Amino acid sequence: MSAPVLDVRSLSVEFESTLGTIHAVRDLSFSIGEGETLALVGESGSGKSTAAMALLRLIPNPPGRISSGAVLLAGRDLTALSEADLRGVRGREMAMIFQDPMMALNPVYTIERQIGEVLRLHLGLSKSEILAEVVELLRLVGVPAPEERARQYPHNLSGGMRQRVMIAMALACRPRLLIADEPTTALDVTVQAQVLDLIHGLKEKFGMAVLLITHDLGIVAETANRVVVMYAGRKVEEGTVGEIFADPRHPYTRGLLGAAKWEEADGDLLREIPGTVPSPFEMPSGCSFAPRCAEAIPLCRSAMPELKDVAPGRPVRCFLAEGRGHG
Amino acid sequence: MADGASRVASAGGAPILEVRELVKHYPIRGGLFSPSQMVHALDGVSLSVARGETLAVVGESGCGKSTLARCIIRLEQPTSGHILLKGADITVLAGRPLRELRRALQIVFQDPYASLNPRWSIASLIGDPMRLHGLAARGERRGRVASLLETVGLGPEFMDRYPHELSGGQRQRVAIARALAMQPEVIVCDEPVSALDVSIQAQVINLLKRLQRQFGIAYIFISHDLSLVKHISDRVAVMYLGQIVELAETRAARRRVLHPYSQALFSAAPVADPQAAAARKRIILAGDVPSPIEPPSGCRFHTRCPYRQDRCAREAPQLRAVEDRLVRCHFAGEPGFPPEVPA
Amino acid sequence: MRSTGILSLAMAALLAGVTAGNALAQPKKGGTLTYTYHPEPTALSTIATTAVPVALISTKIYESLLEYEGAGLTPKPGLAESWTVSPDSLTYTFKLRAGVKWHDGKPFTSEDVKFSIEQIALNYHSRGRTYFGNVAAIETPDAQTVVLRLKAPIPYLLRAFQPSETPMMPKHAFSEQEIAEKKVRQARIMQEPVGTGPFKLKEWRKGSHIILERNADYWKPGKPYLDQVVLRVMPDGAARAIAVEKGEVDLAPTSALPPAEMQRLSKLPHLVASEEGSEGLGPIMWLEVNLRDKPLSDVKVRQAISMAIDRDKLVDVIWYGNGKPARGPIVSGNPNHFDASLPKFEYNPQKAAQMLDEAGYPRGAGGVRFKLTQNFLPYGEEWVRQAEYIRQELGKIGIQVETQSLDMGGWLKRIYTDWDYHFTSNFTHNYSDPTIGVQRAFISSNIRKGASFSNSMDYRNPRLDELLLKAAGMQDGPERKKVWNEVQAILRNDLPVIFLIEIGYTHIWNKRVQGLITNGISMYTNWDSVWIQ
Amino acid sequence: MKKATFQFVLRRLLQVVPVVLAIAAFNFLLLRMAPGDAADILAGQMGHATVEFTEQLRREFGLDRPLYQQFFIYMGKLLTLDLGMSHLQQTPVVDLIVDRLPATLILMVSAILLAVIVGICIGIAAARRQGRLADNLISVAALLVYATPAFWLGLMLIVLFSIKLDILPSGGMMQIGAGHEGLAHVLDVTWHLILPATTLGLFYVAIYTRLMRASMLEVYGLDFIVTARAKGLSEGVIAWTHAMRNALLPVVTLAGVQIGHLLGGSVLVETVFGWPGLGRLVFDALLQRDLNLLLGILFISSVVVVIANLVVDLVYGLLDPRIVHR
Amino acid sequence: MRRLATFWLRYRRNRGAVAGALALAVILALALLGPILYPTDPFDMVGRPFSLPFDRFPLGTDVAGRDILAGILNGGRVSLLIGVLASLSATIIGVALGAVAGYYGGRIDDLLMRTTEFFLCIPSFVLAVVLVAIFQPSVVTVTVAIAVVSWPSVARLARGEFIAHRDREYVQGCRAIGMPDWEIILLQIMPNALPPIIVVSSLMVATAILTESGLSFLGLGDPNLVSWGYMIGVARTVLRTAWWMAAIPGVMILLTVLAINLVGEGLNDALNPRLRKR
Repeated sequence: MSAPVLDVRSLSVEFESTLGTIHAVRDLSFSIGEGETLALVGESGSGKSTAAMALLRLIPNPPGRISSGAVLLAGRDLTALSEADLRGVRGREMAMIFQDPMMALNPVYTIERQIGEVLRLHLGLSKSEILAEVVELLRLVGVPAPEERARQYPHNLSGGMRQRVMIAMALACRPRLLIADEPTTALDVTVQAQVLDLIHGLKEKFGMAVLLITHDLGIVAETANRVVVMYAGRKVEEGTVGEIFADPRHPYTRGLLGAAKWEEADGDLLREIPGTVPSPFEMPSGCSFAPRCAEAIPLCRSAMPELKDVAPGRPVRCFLAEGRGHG
Repeated sequence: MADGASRVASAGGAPILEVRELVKHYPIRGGLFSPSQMVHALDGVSLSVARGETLAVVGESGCGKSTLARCIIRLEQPTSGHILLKGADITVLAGRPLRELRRALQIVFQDPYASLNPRWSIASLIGDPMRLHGLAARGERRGRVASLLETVGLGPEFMDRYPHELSGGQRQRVAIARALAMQPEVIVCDEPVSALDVSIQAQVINLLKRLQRQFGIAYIFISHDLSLVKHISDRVAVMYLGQIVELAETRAARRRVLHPYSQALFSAAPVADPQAAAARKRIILAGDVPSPIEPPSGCRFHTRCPYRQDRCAREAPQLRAVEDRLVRCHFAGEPGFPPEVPA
Repeated sequence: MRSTGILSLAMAALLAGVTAGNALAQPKKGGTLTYTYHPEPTALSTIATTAVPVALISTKIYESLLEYEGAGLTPKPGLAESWTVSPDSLTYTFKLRAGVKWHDGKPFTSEDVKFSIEQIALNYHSRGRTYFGNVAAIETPDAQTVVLRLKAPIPYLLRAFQPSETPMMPKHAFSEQEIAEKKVRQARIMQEPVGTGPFKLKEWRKGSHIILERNADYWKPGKPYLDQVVLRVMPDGAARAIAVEKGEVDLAPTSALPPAEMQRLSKLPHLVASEEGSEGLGPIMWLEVNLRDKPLSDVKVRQAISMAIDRDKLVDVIWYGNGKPARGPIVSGNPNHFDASLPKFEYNPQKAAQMLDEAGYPRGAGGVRFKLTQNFLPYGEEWVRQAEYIRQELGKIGIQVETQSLDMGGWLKRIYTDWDYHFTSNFTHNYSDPTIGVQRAFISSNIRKGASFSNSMDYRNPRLDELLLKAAGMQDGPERKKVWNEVQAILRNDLPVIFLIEIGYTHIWNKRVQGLITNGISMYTNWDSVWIQ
Repeated sequence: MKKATFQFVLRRLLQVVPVVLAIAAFNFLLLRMAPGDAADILAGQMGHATVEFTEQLRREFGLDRPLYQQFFIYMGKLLTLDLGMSHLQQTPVVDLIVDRLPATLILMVSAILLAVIVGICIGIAAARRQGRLADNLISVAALLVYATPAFWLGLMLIVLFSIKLDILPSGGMMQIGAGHEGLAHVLDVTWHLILPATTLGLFYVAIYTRLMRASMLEVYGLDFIVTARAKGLSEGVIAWTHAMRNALLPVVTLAGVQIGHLLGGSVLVETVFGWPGLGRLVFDALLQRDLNLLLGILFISSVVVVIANLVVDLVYGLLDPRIVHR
Repeated sequence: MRRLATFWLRYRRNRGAVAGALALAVILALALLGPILYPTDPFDMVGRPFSLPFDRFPLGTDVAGRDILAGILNGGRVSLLIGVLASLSATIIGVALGAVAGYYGGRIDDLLMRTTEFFLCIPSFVLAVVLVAIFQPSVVTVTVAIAVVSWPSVARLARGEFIAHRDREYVQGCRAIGMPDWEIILLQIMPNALPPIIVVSSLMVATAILTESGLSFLGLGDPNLVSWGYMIGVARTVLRTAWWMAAIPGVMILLTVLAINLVGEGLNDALNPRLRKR
């Protein structure tokens, strides 16, 4: 594998609040290569979306800040860039699409203007070039009648079309990395399939790296190459899709998979993870998953396990992970 | 009519709740110069559910499944059609009889953050139904609330808390306890877990299943999550643009579906298994769901159907028995239809 | 000074004082005189209304037969060159000036005079009947001669020809129909005035200003001196004061400024303040008392109330020294009719309380003898202050007063139509003769519902009625004065109203304005001799 | 689109007719409850007037008829847009209003423009510096201005700028008698407009500053701002295009509601500055019981409010493409 | 109790609001206790007019030689009374009508909307002036007039809130358990709809005080009572001679209105559920 497109090293993000500091992301490292899709999986509050926002330095400051770590995009550390230089990266080398395409598009501007903005800013295209390029981009993402759609406003479009527009906007400068934050959660199943298909096809076509953020293991199974599982701000397990689904090593991953595979529990009760995600203000001592973990040993409640490779490229944050293969 | 199909159509045994040809149209107010329009939310939906049974209603947003739920528990007045509870027509009830009816028919909403009034304590939220229906004297009420909380897996210590102090899963348990307080025979579950975290969903689904076994409650389970539906339901109704397009036993539907829309829907649902995902072929439908204001002529699915014929645009298919189920398609039941692998 | 009736010396002295250091200044032609008053006039002729703002401006446009000198308003020639009065005082012959032209160029004739009296003054002017009710006939033997034949003597007839009271209107400007249907008020001339005066209308921007410009064809050669007279409408008193102070406005006539501001402005070096020049109006203020019910029907109670009010303090504090305590119904500035021997009203709250005890109104719970409702004339701040002061003072002698605020419409209705009040402040003008300004308020025949500024008190005194009617038919002189003296004595004793103060009309002007004060109605003269330095 | 807008305007106007007529009827009946009438006042103004004289006036004004007759006569005339004659001035009410309306409109429009433009700019500036010193200062200043009675402020401004500094006129709408024409006239009026428009506008500047700030902060919390940032747009561009246009919507809505308030506020400001507008006329007409004039002004002002609201709606439609005028 | 405590926790975060509450408390205390502690009658001519503050009288005397401090203390009572009563009545009327219209919609709603449109079309201050002038100025008419011109905005707000809430799931849930409408309106929606209404009506107190002062400025105040607006009205004509005379009550109004606004903002922060989620 050549040098990764994105290399995140020990990234930590904090938020100040009146009740204390929230460590939303702690010591997160991962990398994505060209043409690869990495899925960042976790429940709400796991820090996956915060991590994605931190990559583009879009964490509102105050109250949030990147407290440590580095984000290397093609070898360049984004955390060290000036705000102006950073703007040259955003939208050009690294683009992002969001969960709710209705909210993510400005309701008062036309599609053409919103996509065109990127083209003018980063590529310096002229007015007529912009229109042609916008139409081309819309065609690329499968928007029917692109000339007409370009002149319309977001509210004229359906949810799926809007997400296609978002993708077109993200792809306008052929970025090296596309961050897709829950890109299909707000869409219907049949449309979700269309959009995932589209992202996959475009990734192949342009050789982008894709960071897919999702809570849906079904989507992970269908689209990702590698998976990073997060819990309470930390990475708890990483591996290829095959490894994670076939051989989950962390009890949380196992719990998630169990809860997701409805069909395997035909007629019976599902395997459930008891309890709830801990509040960021009341993090348990020791392993943050310990209170919900059926297999926890006393050590789990007193010390936080480190990530340990159980196999090459297979780090797991669990005292019991080793020696437990294929359980 | 095939034997299996008749069983599917009218639920096993005597239905506790029956819906006949339910229609709901919403007017959209027109202007002075523009005619008013109608949203066809429901167009002739019929189904039934038996004691202790779970009937799932699936479909994408805008298919009318939530309207169906609200019509059934009489939060909205259907335009036409009938709703029968234990054989009695409850479509036109009002006032006291309607309130009596409420006891038997309850609902659990999708969003546990929105479905509990943040101003009241858990005890009064769960105690309200008892108070309103005189189910427990004032003195007994707290005891009853405590035991209901126990039933849904929460301790009595929750009684004096407020909804905002609870997690999503806990709130949904409270919502279920509130419905249970009426000792209902049918609960309409409107996407009860879709707002919850994955790890919590299983808890709530398990709770619902346990309660069903314990009290013999019938569920009408509205959802867009096909894998969940396949897991929990006994029968499944697939809706598209205000109509049921396929109604089958879940067991049978898991094997195969006959309507092209059901087929696309089921194939589009992601499966949490990379190998299976890689192996299977997905049908990716073109376009979006058409507007329910002006539904397509003929078969409502024809604009997106990969197998459409000229006839589909002209002639509206009826819901008819095909093999062991009901299907609304001209060609269902023909040999090799729908094809296993799309063209 | 004013009581001498000899004007010229007094006037010269006054002018000298005003133009100190510049005593020999010659009148200069040109310039604009800007004055401010509020409210804005509703018309440009006093036949529609005689309200102060209207009279202030219309008198520059319209003239009457005579002009006047001095505080006592000694008649002198105006549009009438000369006049004669028959020995029996029943025939007045006026010789009109030749060559006088209306603003539209048509000649002014005796027909216009006859028309102005018969059709306009008698029909439309609110005092027309008082002035000319006893006129039997008006003859116009030729274009320059007018003869008035009377049924009975009119003692004040020669003072009736003031421009605000009997303005000469051009007959030709009215259509037959307007006259016949009594639609004079809607006539075009009401908005586009045509007079004989030294100024004519140039521009009227409603709500903002009125500009009068010099009448080039004015009949007095070389006059007027001013090019323009401008009225600036400024609704806020403080803003008016500021404009005067800044010199944006040259003149604030007839107490156009808040009294407190007048006191301050009068001390500024570039401004002059004077109460002179309004003697012909004779403003007087009193508490009008409803005599229909107890306890106010009891004269002792009224006398006690009168004694409880410190008029000096009232003048001093509420009116900022603007005016003087009243001594009776006739203002002390009226040289012809005022009884100068009258003492000031006594202020003695202890005695007042004692009188109430004697009258049978002992103090009750909380020291309250009885309760009264007070109204006040809605003319502005000071009237409210005064009401507040009176409430406090009467409270001290055990009369609990509640003040009720009404606007002009409500006040007029309540006082003069409903007679539904206990007491209220009121303010009237004596005008040039008590028969015009005093008689109306006290004569019992004027107890009529709906008649404003009439005898609302229900005061009936046959002796007084007799005296008033007698005075109305006499020529001015010592005999008539004796009658008025008795009237004043009766009213001072009966107190059908509680005379408070003679409010001075204070005019404030910039020192560059010259020749403003000329007689007892200085602001209602045509200002043809006013000039700007 | 054009046609739709036209239809929208037409429909709105038609809808408003009954409201405006109802207002006229309400006003008529309300004002007739006031004791005294124009004849009383006029007679009173003349000093002593006889009963006959007052009755004659009343006949002339048509005030002697039964109330219901007066009402139907008035409403009937109103339908033909005839506002009748002013009792006191004996001039058609329409003429009087036409004389005064422009002044009020100039004052109101400049005040609201001032308020909207300045308020929006300051509001945006504050929102971009949320929590910092500049934001706090702006917020405090806005609150202070918001709490200041307008008439009091007007007087203080006169004291400062007109008396102490002597750089602005203390009142009036133009230099009287100067006879300026064309541009000179416009400049003259502008010169006189500064203080009254500021007095009337400052309060609304405070309102719009606060509202715009809050609205901007709300918009800043929306996802499309994150999208804009992710595209690489600068904060300035985001604030003045993406955020502002959306944040304007509630501000514009408020502007519509405020028109009526503004008219009310102009009563006080016109009083203080001697501005020859409708605001003061309404008060004088009320005190003089000039019924027709008063009704006419109230009628016109409700029409002004209605039209202003319509304009606001149209502006809203321009700002927000989601609004479909149906 | 606990909810009160959490409310206070949230409220306390806004320092301006705390300052405003303190200031308001002081003003209220002065208005309530002041006339008892400083019993001079505000209408008594106790000295020469225009005496300077801190000379013989703490705040000097007014145009008629009356003690300004006595006026400030007594006037606060009237201003606040009018402000609070007018806002309270406007709120009660507005909420009642808005709630019914918003909850039921349909004809009732149409009627209310037409009515509020009606009021929006009449400049509110002008209407207040007309009402007070016609029915004679007194505390009651001023209060009623202010309430009459204020309720429509509350009604609109309440209606909006009720429309926003009536189809929420918790309301539907209440209907589903057979709760009668009045109980849903009063006990379920009302507590949730009230916070923005409380905020608006607290701000309305400030507006009402300003309106009262505007009316007094035009000479339409109760002549028997001293209010701050009345005091400005008294002093406005002598602004040049004695600016402090208008400034003192002006500053009192400003402070009170400011304090109320700060409290209103604090309430907004503490009660607004939208902000709370963040």
